[in-house]
Formats: sequence, C-alpha cells, structure tokens
Amino acid sequence: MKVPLQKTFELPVPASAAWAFLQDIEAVAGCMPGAAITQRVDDSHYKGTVSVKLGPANLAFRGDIEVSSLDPATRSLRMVGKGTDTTGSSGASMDLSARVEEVDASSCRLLGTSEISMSGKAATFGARMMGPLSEQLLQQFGANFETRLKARYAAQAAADAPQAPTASPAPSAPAQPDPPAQLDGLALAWALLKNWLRSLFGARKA
Amino acid sequence: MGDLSELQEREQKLQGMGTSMLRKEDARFIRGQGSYVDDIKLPGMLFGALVRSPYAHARIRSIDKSLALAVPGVVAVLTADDLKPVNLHWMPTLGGDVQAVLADKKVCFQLQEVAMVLATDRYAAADGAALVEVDYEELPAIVDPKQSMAADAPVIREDIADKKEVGHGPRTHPNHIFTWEAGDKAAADAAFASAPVTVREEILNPRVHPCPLETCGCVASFNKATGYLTVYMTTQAPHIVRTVLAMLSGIAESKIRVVGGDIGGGFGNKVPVYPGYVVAIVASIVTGVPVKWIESRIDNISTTGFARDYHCVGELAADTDGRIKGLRFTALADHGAFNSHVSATKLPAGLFSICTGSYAIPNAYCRVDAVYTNKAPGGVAYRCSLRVTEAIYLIERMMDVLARKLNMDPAEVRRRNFVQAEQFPYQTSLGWTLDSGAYDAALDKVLKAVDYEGLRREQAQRRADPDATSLMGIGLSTFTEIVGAGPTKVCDILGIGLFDSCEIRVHPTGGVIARLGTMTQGQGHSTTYAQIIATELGLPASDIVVEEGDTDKAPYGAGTWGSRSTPVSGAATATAARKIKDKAKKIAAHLLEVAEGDLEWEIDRFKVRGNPAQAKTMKEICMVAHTGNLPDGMEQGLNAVSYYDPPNLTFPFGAYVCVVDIDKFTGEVKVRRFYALDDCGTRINPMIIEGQIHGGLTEAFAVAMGQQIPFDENGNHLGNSLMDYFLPTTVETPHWETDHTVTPCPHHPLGAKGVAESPHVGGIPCLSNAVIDAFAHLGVTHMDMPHSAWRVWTKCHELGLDKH
Amino acid sequence: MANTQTVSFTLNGKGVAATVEPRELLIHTLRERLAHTGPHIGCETSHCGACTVDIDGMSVKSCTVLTVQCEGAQMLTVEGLEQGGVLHAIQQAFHEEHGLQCGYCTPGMLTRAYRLLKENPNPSEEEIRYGLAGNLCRCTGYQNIVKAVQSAAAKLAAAPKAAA
Amino acid sequence: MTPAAFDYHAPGSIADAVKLLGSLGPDAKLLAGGHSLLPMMKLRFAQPSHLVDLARIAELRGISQVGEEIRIGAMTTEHDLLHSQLLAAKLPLLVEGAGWIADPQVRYKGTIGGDISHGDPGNDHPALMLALDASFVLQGPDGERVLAADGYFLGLYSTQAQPDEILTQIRVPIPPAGTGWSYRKLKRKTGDFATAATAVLLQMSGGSVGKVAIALTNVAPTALRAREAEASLVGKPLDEAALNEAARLAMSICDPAPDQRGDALYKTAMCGEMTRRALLAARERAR
Repeated sequence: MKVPLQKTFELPVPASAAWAFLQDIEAVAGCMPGAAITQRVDDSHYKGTVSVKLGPANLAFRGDIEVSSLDPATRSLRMVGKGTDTTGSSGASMDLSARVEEVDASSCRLLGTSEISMSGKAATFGARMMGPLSEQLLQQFGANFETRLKARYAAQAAADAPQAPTASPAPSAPAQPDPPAQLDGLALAWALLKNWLRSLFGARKA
Repeated sequence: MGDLSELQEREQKLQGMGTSMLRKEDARFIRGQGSYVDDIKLPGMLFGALVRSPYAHARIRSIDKSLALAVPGVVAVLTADDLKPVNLHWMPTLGGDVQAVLADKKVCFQLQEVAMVLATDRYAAADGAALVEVDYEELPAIVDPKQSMAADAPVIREDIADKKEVGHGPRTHPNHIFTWEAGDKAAADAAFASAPVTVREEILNPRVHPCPLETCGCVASFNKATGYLTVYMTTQAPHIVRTVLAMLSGIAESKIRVVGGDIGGGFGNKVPVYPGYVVAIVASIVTGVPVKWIESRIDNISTTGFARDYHCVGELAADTDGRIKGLRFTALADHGAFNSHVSATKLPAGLFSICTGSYAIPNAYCRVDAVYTNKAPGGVAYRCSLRVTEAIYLIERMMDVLARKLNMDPAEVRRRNFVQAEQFPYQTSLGWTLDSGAYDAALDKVLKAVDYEGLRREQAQRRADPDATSLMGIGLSTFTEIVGAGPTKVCDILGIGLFDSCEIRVHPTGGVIARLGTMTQGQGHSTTYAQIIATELGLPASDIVVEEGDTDKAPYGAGTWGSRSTPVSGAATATAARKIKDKAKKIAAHLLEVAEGDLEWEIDRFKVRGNPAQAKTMKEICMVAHTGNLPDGMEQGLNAVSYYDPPNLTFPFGAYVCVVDIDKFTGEVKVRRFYALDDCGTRINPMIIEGQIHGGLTEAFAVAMGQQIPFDENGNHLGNSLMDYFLPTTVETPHWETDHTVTPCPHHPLGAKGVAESPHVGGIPCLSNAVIDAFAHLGVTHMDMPHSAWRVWTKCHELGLDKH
Repeated sequence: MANTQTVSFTLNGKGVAATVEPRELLIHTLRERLAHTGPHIGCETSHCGACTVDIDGMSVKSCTVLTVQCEGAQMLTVEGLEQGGVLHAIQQAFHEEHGLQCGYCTPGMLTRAYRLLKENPNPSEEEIRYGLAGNLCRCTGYQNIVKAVQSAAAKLAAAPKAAA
Repeated sequence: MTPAAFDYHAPGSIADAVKLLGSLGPDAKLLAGGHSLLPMMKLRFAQPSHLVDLARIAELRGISQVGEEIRIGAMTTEHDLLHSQLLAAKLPLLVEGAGWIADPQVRYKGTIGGDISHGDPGNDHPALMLALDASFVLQGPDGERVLAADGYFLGLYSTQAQPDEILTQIRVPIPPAGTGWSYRKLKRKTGDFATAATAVLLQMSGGSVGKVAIALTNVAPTALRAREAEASLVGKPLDEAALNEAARLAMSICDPAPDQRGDALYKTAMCGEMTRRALLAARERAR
C-alpha cells in the first residue's frame, strides 16, 4: 500500500541557508522522527534505522538510503529509503522529495512530497495506522527541520559575526547538539490532539 | 421363506447401505482423542518455522543466519543453498512445472518460503525466524493477470524464461503457462453468426481459499540407521504424496511411509505437496531427528492451495424461443507464481469442459489461458473437482443472463434446454458422456416444494411497492456435476492412473478389516465403506474396521478429493467384497452339497433355492474358510483386493432454489430460504449425505457472500487472517432444506455417485443468481462475487435505491 | 529458559503444575506439556474457538490466554466431559445428531456448548446460534450442531426426573 | 504465532500496579482481557518487555450504584455487563452494546476498561461512553484524576491516559427514567469490528426530542460525538426530515479509514443509516 503526502513548511531563514542544511543528509535524516543514520557508505548512499511506535504497536526498520538527485539550480533533493523491519516480516520504502523555494531575502519555504509504501505484515495488518502515521512523520519532520535549521543558522551567524577577533574560527559543527527527534506515543498523541481540536472547530468537509 | 420381522431384524443388524448408521469415527472425536498431526510428539523432535518474504517480487541479495543461530534453542537454519547439495531446492509440481522449495535467488509471491529455522520448541523457532536477516531488492509485481502478458511485463519466472512449454503445450510469453481448448470453434462461431439472440457477460470467480479448520503440517522422521522415512502429514492423497517424495528424494518408495492420521478438513487444500513438507523432510534427513512443521492460519490462507481466480467471459447464442444453439466460454486463469495447480496430466484446465452443464447445447467451444502472477501458487479444487465450480458457475449464471435477455422465466429457459431423460447416455458437444439424469423431474419437484409461482408473485408485488425497504431475489440452479476421477485413459497424475483400491480381509469369526487408498477428512469413510461391505457380505457393519491413510497398510490409491471416494473406492469396495462373496458361495455350495447355481443370497446367508431350511450364514462360512473343509484345490482365507478403474465419471445433479431479501440501505443479504434437491444415485448413508450437503451449502454460502483473497497493487495481502477472511458462524449461516431424487448411476456397481461437492458447485450460482435476480428488473445482468454488504450496497447506491 | 514460572491449576479435577515462560500460551501448555490434545489450534487470532476450554466457569479461547494467568484456576477440557465412563449428554447428542464431521472443531464446540447449557438450560435456536458464534466449523454447516445442543438440553432436562 | 519474551507481573492492588508501572518504564504494558494486546503480540507488532496483569486486583471488578451514578470497575468483563441486573435496569444501552461485542468467549475475557484504554476507534465502548457522558477514573503516581469521556480519545491507539496511569473505574450518570436507547452496529460477521455503529440516548418531550446523545463507532480515528446532529434534533419531532438531517450531520463528521469492510463512501453512508436506525429504535423505547 502507498500513502502519498505533500506538505509545505515556512522557514524564517534565507533560502541559501535552508538549502545548505538540506544537503547535510545525516542531519536531515535525523529530522525524521525515530530515524538515524548508522553508516555513511559514500556521498549519496547511507545506511540507517527508523523506528515507529503507535500505541502498543512498534516497528523498527533498517535499510538503505540513496540520494537519487541533488540539484543546486532548483535547490531540490530526492532521496529514497528502503528497508525491512527487524522481524523480517514487513518492508517499507519512502520516496522523499524536498525543494527550497525563496520567499524573500530572509525567509523561504520547504516543499516536501513523500510517498510511503509498505509491504508485508505492516501493509496487511497495519494499513489503517499508515495514514495517521505518515501524516505525523512528515509533520514532525518539518518541525524538527525548522528547529535544527534555525539553531544552526543562529550558530553560524554568531560564528560569522566579525566583532569578536579573539574567538577561534567557527567549526563547521553546530554550536550545540541537535535536539533529539523521535516519534513516540506522547509526541504523536499531542499532534493528534491538535488535529482533533482542529477537527472539532475547524471546517470539515460536508 | 423366513417371516418378515425376522428378515427385517437380520437386515437391521447389518446396518448396511441405506441406513443412517451413526458414525463409527465419532467415538474418538467427541472425547478429544482424535490424532491430528500437531498432536504427534516424537522423542527429540525439532520444530521448524519458515522465514517468509514480505515482498511479492524481489531478488534476494543475501541471507544472514548469524543472529538467528545465536538464539538459545535454535539448532539450524536452512536456505536454498543448504538444499542444493541434495538437489531439493526445487521440486516438481502436480501441474507439470517446478516450484522453489526455498526461494532460490528470488521470491515471486508474498510470504514465499525463504528459510526454515529449526529449534527445540516453537517459541525458539519463531524467535529465530524473526532474526534471519534477508536482504531483498524489491521488483515490480504483477497482481492483475490481465497485465501478465503485456509486452513490457516483468518476467516472473526467470528460471524457465526460455522454456517453450511447461507441460501443456507451447508458451507465447515468459509469463504464459498454457492455452487449452475444447470443442469446435468454427461450429460455435457459426452458431453465433446465425443466432437471433446472443448474450455475453464477463464473470469473475475470485481467488478464494478452502481454509479447513486445521492448517497444513507434518512431522517428518528419518531413521538414519534403517534409511526409513516416516511422514505424518495433512494429506488427502497419501499414496501419491509418497510417490512424489520417492521421486524427489531418491529414497525407495518402499522405505517411505506416509501416514494421514486424522485430518481436520481438507476441501482440496491438502492435496498438493507444499514446500513446508519438503523442507521438514530434508531437515529430518540432515539432523537425523524428527522435525515438525505446522503452518499458521495466515500462512495457510496466504500460501497453500488457493482456488479459482478464473476471469471468465461467457457467451450464449439462442433462438427466440430460448433454445441454445451455441456456447463460447473463455477464462483467463491466474495460477500465481508457480503452476502447482492440481490437475490430471491431460486436463490442464481440469474438468472445465463440463461447462455445458445440464443442457443440450449443439455447438460449444471453450478455452483457458493460464498465466503467472506474483501471487501464491495453487489452483486447487475447493470442494469440487478441478474447475467444475468455475464451469458450472458460468453456465448457471449465463442461463439467467439469457433468460433476462429473452424476458423469460429462468426456470423455463432451463427446462427448454435440459438434456431429456430419454437422451441418456448423452454425449455433450465438449466430449463428456453424461451417464444418467432426470432434470425435469428434479426441477418440478423443487419448484412445487417452494411454491415458485407464489414467490414470483410476491417478488412482483415487492418490486411494485415504492415503500419497500428491501429487494427480493429468487435464484435457481439446475446443475450437473462431474465427479469421481477417473478413468485412467483420460485421468492420470504424474503418469499414475486415477484408479482406486480396496483390500478386504475377513477373519474366522466374521470380523472384517478393509483397507483403502482413500483418505477421509470428515466424510465418514469408516462408516460408509463398512456399510457397503455389510450389505455385500452380510456381516454387521459394527464389526467391519476401515483403515485408510497409512501407506504401509493400505493398497495404492489416489486419495480423497473430487468426490471420488464413493464413485471409485466405493466401487472397489463392492468389487472386492463380491470377489469374497463368490468364494463364499463356492464354500457354501461345497458345505451344502449343491451346485452354486442352486444357491440364492438372502441378507446374510446363502440358502438352497426351494429348501430354505438349508442355508449357510456368512459367519459360518467365515470360520469354514479357515479350516480344511474346503472344496478341492481351494486355498484358505477370505481375502480379496480390488483395483477399480472407473469406465466413466459420475454425474450427480440437483435443483436448488434460493430466496433472498436485500436491505436496500445497508446491502445486507438475508437468505430467507434455501431448498436443495440432490440426486447422487444410490444413497449409502442418508444421514451422512445430508451432513455433507449442509456443509457444502455452507461453504457455497461463504464463497458467494464473502470469501476472497484481496491484494493491493504491490501484491500485499489485505485479508489473510480470520479477521477478514469470511468463515460464516452459526449466526450468519442460513437454515438449509434438503430433498432428493434417486437416479442410479448405470455404470457404478452400487449405482452411487459422489455427493459432497454438489452443494458447493450448485449452491454458489444459486446464491449468486438470487442476489442478482433481486436487481434484474432494474436492468442488472451480473454482479461479481462476493456479494458482501458493501458490494451489494454499492450497486443499490449506483441505482439510487438507498434514498430515504 | 531464562525466565520461567511454575503455575499450578486444577485440570479436569486433577491438580497439575507446569513450568513455563510467561509468554507461553495456555493452548501450548495443555497440548505439549500436559498431554491434553483435545483442544486444537485453528486460527491463532481468537476467531475460531477450536481451542476453547472452560476456566472458572467461563468459556475461554486458550490461544489468547497466558498460562501464567491460570494460577489456581479450575479448568475443564473436552477430556473431562466424560464422567465415570459415561459420556456427557452433549457428547452423546453430537454423536446421535451427526453434529461433527472432521472432528477438529468438536472439542471446542462441546466445551462451549457445555457452558452454554449450564447458563441457559433451555435455549431457543436463536440463543444457541448466538451462544456458539465464537466457534467455527467448516464441515457441518452448524444445522446438526444446533440440533445436538437442543437434544442435549432435552436429555439434561429429563435426567433429574428420570433419577427421581 | 507466538509472542516475543517478556516478564510477567500480577500485582494484587491498584497501588502496587501503579508502582510497578512507574518502575518498569515505557516498555511495560497493562494486560486486561488480552484479546487486543495478545493477538498484536503474537503477530509481533507489539513486543513489550513487561506485562502487568490487572486480573488479580479484585477492586477493579464490579458494578455498583452510588447515588445517581453507576460505577463499573475497569476489569469488569463484557459478560458481566451483559448479565448485570443493575445495568439492565439503569443502563440498558451498555448491555445492548456489550451484546454486540465479539463473541461469547471473548466477552468472558474482554473488559470494559481494556476496550476503552486500547484507543481503537473500532471498539464499541468509546462511543457508548460518549453517548452516556461517562467519566473515567485514572490512577497514577500523582494520585487520581477523573476525566470526561468526551475529549478522552485522541486518535488511533491514543488516549489522554499517561503511560504511567491506569484506568480503574468508569462512572456513568444514570439517565432519567424514560430515556430511550439503542446501539446499532453493522458488521460483516460475528467477531468483527463495526463497519459503522451508532449509540443513541434519547429523551422525548411531548412529541419532540428533548435531549439526545449520538455517538459514532469506527468512522474516524476515534469514536465521535455527533454534536451537530444532536443539536439539529432538539425540539423537533423525530420525523423523516429530522432523521435525514441528523444522519447527514453525523455523516459530515465521518473520516473513516478504508479497509476490507468498505470504502469511505460506504462506511460514511452506513454511519448515517445506523444513526437513523438507532434513533428510531431509541424512540420506540423512550417513554
């Protein structure tokens, strides 16, 4: 089964900064809730893990990530992750495209499209979980992306500031560790609560 | 002549044919003392769990066993590479193809067998199976058989991509299996060209599963010292399986023992040889200890022995009076990833050519194209002979379609086309010889019993009522079945003819042991075969022990499927008994010092014609047969074995009526009445026959109303547990009314025909016709099964019937 | 096994004990450790009822109960229905009414019917069908099973009178 | 199918259970009737490290009346609900609802608290609880809190209960005498979740609807209270037009996940149909 999704995130940083961050695959992958890069094979190939949890259900996938295209001209990136769960009975793949679009000199937006495809047990028994789950995955990805990007942009700006001659040159590493990202029941519950409130008060289809 | 009550008493004591003898096999089952395969526990036995593919189509890059082997209790992990040295990583199928025992470099359907983990108990085996790391490269899957032969379709079977044929004639595409035809196409085309009325309908028989309550499994035990292999397994055909195992393993057939034991239902699911059995056997040979493999329910529905998946097109040509002039039926058959469907060698589409049904159709042509898809292999006969349900569903549906086109009552169209009683034996235009039938009489009896005209009046009123909240449908089915495969000149599997056998031993005090090549799975063979022998030999059925399913004990036979036990083995039983009776008669003549011709048989004894006081009972003869007081040159003993090669199949038939009420607002279908008249010729045990009909009708109900194995576009299963797969409970199952006529089979020694499958084959179109008839006045000619509430409501909604 | 517990309960009137991992399902303990193979495994998702046993007066699907949950329980399986060599009325009725074919569902069906009749000694056909809806049978179409339960109810109702 | 290994705990009191849950951390799961959790564990979708079995806690079981409220212990089984004289007299909606759940064997084991806590929109009690204006007592390390059913269900498998809290009791105000009730459930077969189901409590006033509660099962990520549908009925006779409008409004909040039971169109339509039927049946019973 396939779950396609599209989302747009507004980012309060220049497009160039967002694009720079987007190319840091390990950091970007780290924005995916429950995901981590475990090995860098080469510039465009990585190995990683993703674990998702929903109520009593949990699934952990391990697999390969390939950056299939990276185009500075359009500031766009496409990566494909594929993996099998740790019990060998489910497969998952995520085809993620992201593009940075300039809004003005100090802000931009990130346009994300994802298609999650499930195989095996997860597709057979977990189908009804997949809609809410992938919605949350992408939403949290966007939130994490923004948080980390802003942190890095701020650190970079501070490091680049000329008024402190005694300061050592800024290392390329971020000034502080990226906040942890994971998709767990609580975070998800929160997100769902917000959705639920929106569903109560927001406009619904007739 | 003895007095009547004395004769009756003697006859009743036998509990022979025609009596509703209570079943002998019940004694152990009601005490929980059946012996099913998972009940078997042998010393040192290991448990095997299969690792299965989550993908429908993928290449296997590598398999890492190390984590699994580290699990406490795990003894070994077997993959295709481990089976290669003994050349058992592939096995021949009953359909003339080969099938991967464990996936060799690639998987072709979801949950395909990839590895087996052997452990000291089932928990450790499952833990190990979860930790076998398989690196897959997913490939595009073909789920819809209509896409299989597309020019750019992915090749599913790379192992045979270059093979010009797989057992049944030339292939035209790497995903093509065979094309099979019957009849005279030119004549059929000519009939269509000149007929004033033609109808055409696309009709699907969806992929379903027989789903017996017990899943498949085995315990394989190879004795390294003696070289003997014993396999306890869920099989409907132990002797054929033993032959296949001998061919596969190279072990002498005499050193292989297959034991069926008690089987928790089969319905066709337990005919084939599955990879799980083979891996368990290899595992036992490798480890030298017994190995048990038991399928889970999900694996059972997903991987072993599905049925149907026939995508059909039906066409009939008729004159304006409704007399059929021509028939053209075609089917695209989805056989899954390996052609492991169960068919006789010469009949790749089984008995599909019975599709002219009960009707005299002068010109007919049928064709089946079988293709590979990325779905589980199979194509078993689910409570029918192979492809008979598909054939009869098509003709019985098309009869309704034709009736609608002609604006004629479906009963009348059937009547106008029936093969008439005086036409039997009747040669159909597709080559079968229908041996006997009385179709008009059966239909008349049923229509009268249900007050068919009254029902049609009620339906007319309902249709006219604008406030009616429900629709009423009346379904008919006047089917002819074809069972009892079969004559060896047309029917063989792997070259072995489909005869069957019975060996009878009569002991000095009159106790009898009968051994047969069939395998009961609930049909009550211990009882019915005993009743046949009781009547034939005049010995009480209670003292007759029937043994089946142990290849060391029973004579060779093809097993129990396709309602063949009574038509073939029942006949073998009668002929073996008659051999004994002939010898007994010689002994009686010798004892009474008369010529054999002076003797006549009376229930349980031979008596001298005209001198009834002079008689020898069978019991007396049994003892004498084991003494020295025998005719000159006669050997002791009263034993016989008979191998019966039937001259023809048998053709049971029936007339069914079903009345349904459909809730317009939910789509729920309520079966108000189902009346089933069956004619299976001579009736051996009426109680068991009725039980078989109840069961068959219930399985028909399940298929028509809810069963299907659904997939998504990637070949993922969407409903393979009992959460989704429809097995009706007491609450959903309708009440069944049964009736019968008796038209004995002219070529069977007892006049009997098979029965257990008729209600399934005849019941499905009857239910479907009822549902569709409810919409007939609105121009609906066909709706595909299953008629679930959702699908039926969708039709109501399309037609605007669900408006309040 | 690393982490095991000894569980004691009464099975068909006899005290038994089994040492099991917490994850062991009751059906496996009964069948593989305690040699009671009457209850069967049919679906593993608690839909079919072939594994039904009676625990503390309740019909329970033993594939969905952990053995460790059964400490101190009073348990009855199909093997315990026959008393002193005399079949229970429900066993006799299934035989007489042809309420079984392959026999696989029969132990669960009998155990469930036993409890149903204890709770409702004179059930209507509808109540029988509702009361047996947790037990699947693929062979009989249920019609004779319903008849058997009706017949057993009648037998049980008559029994005390006959004794009096 | 077998579960992965775990440790088993069977505390004898609520206090012990809360303590255990706190000390074992997030990989501990509560075991009630087990008919949702154990199948998930057998499929190895759920692999908790610890199970805390609530079955030995006597205080979690039982049905009683306190003032104008019915109190039901969370471990009270569906079978208990179905056979309770008190409920039959005071909360017949709950009895009717319990009768639609699963099958006899599952009802002996399945508990009202487990059904609520699982957070599965296919379960029947959430909608029944919403219709009955129930509240839930949660015990946690910081003591007890009582939450209304309305707002308790957050999403699929997600409720307001924190991982270290235990649902101990369900409190239901007794509806006024003469209140009509109905739970209408469409399902494919015995043992199945609802394709759609609707719970209704209805008080008639003269010939018009006085007060009505409508709650929906399995047509959204959680059970839903159909407030707009309720509001549309108040003060009106329950005629065709009112039924149609209430059904339309109930359908307007449906967002069902398509599966083998039906697509969104069918499930939504069935929600409307069950709503109509439940309203009509409740009116028959209202006095």
